[in-house]
Amino acid sequence: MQSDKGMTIIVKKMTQVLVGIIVLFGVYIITYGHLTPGGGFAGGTIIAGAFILLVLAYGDDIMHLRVTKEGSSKLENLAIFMFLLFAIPGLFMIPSVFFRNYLPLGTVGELLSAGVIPLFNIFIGIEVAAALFTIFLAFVILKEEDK
Amino acid sequence: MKALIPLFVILPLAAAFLIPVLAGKIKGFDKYLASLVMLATAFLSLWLLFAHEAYPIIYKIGGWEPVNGIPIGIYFVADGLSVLMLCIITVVGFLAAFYSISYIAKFTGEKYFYALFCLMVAGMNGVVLAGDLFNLFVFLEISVIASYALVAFGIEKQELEASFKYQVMGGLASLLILLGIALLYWQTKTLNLADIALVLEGVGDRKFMLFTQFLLLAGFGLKAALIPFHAWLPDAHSSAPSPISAMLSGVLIKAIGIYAITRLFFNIFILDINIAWVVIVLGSLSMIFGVFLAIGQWDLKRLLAYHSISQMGYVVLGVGIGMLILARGGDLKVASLAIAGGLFHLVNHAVFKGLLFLNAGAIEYRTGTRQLQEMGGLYEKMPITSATSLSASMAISGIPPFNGFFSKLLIILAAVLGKFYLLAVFAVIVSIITLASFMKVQKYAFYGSTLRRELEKIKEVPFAMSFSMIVMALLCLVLSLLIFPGIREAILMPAVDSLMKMGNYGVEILGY
Amino acid sequence: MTLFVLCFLLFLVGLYGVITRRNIIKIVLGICIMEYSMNLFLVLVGYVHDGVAPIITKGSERATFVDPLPQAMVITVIVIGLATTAMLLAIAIRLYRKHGTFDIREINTLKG
Amino acid sequence: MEYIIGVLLILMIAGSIYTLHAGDLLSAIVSYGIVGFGLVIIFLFLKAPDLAIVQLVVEIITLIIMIAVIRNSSKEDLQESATIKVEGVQYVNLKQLLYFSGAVVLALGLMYYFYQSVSGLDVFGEHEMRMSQVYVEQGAELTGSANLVTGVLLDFRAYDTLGEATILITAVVGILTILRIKGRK
Repeated sequence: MQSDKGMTIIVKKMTQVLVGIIVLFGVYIITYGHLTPGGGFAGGTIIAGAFILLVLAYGDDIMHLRVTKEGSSKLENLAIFMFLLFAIPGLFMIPSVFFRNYLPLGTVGELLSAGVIPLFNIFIGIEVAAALFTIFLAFVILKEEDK
Repeated sequence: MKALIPLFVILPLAAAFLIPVLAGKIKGFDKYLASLVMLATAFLSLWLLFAHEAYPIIYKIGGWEPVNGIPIGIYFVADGLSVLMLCIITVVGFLAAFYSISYIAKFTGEKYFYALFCLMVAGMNGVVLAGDLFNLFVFLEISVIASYALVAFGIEKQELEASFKYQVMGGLASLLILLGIALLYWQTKTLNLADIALVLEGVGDRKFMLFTQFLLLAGFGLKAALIPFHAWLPDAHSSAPSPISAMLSGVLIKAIGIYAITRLFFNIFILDINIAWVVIVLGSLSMIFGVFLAIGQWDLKRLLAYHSISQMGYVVLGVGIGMLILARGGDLKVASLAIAGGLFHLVNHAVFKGLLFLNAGAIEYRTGTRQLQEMGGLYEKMPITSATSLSASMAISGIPPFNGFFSKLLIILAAVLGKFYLLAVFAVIVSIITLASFMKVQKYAFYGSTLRRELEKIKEVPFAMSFSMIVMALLCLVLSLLIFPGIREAILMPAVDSLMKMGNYGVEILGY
Repeated sequence: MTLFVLCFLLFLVGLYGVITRRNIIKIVLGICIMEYSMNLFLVLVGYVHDGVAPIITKGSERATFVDPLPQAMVITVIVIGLATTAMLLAIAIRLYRKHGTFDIREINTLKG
Repeated sequence: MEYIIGVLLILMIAGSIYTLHAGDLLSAIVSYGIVGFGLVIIFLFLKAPDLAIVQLVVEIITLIIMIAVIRNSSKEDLQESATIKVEGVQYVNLKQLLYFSGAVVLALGLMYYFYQSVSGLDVFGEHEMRMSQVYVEQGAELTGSANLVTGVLLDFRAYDTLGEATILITAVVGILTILRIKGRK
């Protein structure tokens, strides 16, 4: 699997080990966003960092990069649309209120608590991860095009 | 009716999120969805304007009731001024979106254009409806970042450089506004605009208020391109695609610059005489220098951009005179006349400046040039464009049947009644120079020398563009009806009253 | 009060950088430094002496908390800073493609 | 604790002055990164762990993008340096010195005016809350989230966060339009 693209073999081996852990840490930061410090923004950025590490370490041909850019741009728009969709149900309830927290709040400190907030956290996390990854890919593709 | 207020932000946002995803699948999806959403919000805002509920309409997002008198959630506040601004944003927005259906066909990346367009309109709607200071800043950032990218839409050398200059100046302005917000939070410990107004009444610290007001005036003045901060406007507005420069000149600098200045300085801060003088000086300087800079221009869109600065000077002058009279506790009738003149001119300028930029776009669409010398005798081949451009030119230079005359009349009348004779003389002189400048435009572009050889084969612009231009030209005429008391009371006066009631904006909203 | 004045000094250093530097990347760095000083200013405003981080754990039900509102504002301002910086860098790299230099003097083709 | 933050802040100011005067762009970006990490440490001192994480990670991503921009472009900076070499002898460039001292004087004046107008406000640390009094006392019960900052971000002011995420979307769509290959057909 020794291709000339990307960095040296040592970096590739380290990336294989680290990427899984980084993504896991990012998912932890997102899902426990309402219990421990962190949340959608921090976790999303960490996951984006993991994907960027993959692209940097292994490098990729331009066609594949373009496809992933389109895919992540669409994923990002869908994630933010879902975030908006979860804010709208409040409108249809009797005292129609935008951004109402309509799910049960549960007990403070447990994982399944704080109503809609964990869902918002997850969608914000996906959206931030896809957004930053798309930005990074846009820069890399522009650089690749000149070669 | 109150439940529909969030739709002003939800509809454009939902459209903006869906366009990049579904644009490839359904042909023409992005074009027609953008115009449809703009039309829907336009109907909504006109219904809100004519339904004429008791202003201000307060919508508590998230349903958070105030806890022992202190508001904890974010509020939508729709009073006379914000509904009037909403109508301008959505109506001019719909006409620009409809215009760009065929105009943007010459550019690549159409789906990005419509997504950014919807985001810009959503941002402006959010700013105008915001009842929370930090929320106003966030939605201001959305519309400004969208306009950065739209200015650089053609990726030519000039457009990139103009967008870079616009982004650096805009970034500085946003940071100044943010510093103002941080200082206000430090003083009043709250972000709700009405709550800030109430807490600031008790604060006697004049030195702090002056420092914060200068910061915010500098930040929002830079967004409204008043004279010392106007350097970015001619480059940005001339290198943007025409429907976007129509939106920028017609609506963006008003919804973000002038609306924020009037909302903060009339309703939130205690009116201060030297701040009012600064506003008047900024307004008259913009008015005078804008038109002198515009005379020497030969690039049509740069000429129109400089005229935007001078016409914005009129609006700021009218509002500034009203502010000074109120600060000095003078005759309320003259103050309301001045503010009515300022806001009326704001509405008119949105329409006729938008129309002028659309005409420039039509000429560029057919002849491919923006230089006045290279045009000539276009009225044979492009009758609709020349007719609408003639009406817009007459409107901007204030010739009676058109709306520009009446609003300038109100401002000059208020200046005379308020004993600012010098300002009234300046206003008249600038209006005459504007007339001269637009005579030059008409002569060179439409009625001048005979049609050049290679322009023989051009024909009128497609339906989408000519329809928007015709509707705007009709608006130029219809809006002059606003001068009559009957109609004026219904539309313009709620906006003027929302500014005139100054301090008790907070009392009305929080109800104590 | 010295911390606030120092933070304002950092703001002025960024402003000095944006106004005087001729290299586009340095102008972008100047704006980012001003963003940093604004983030710091907001958090300094919200600090309470011997306050605890605004997270309710078993021990800290009744502790005096630091103000969570400026912290929520700063998260928003950090992401706004990221968005504006990324846009500025995109324009910078395109300008470099067209002009071959980051120097603002060569790029100033527009008059007025 | 206030002194530690003061020292860190002075180091950050020194770092940012070096950033603006560095000869090589890469060292400018690296020293900008150091200023950012200094900010992360100050956030931890000011009891803002949420911000420390977000600032740290966003800082790293910004550095990656900046270095991606710098890597295949000019590294040197054509700025007039403060000293001119005339036949090998260092003379101080008077015009540059004039600008610099003018800037310092203006900065001192602005800071004095800032200090004057802000001296009446709450001192660092004595911050009696008004709007966030409710967030702190009833935040957990009303929103159910233990992390009050997330509670404020996603429930009390969730509309702000919608605006926030839209800003990131606008930036991404803006960058995709700016970085596309051809503008006009």
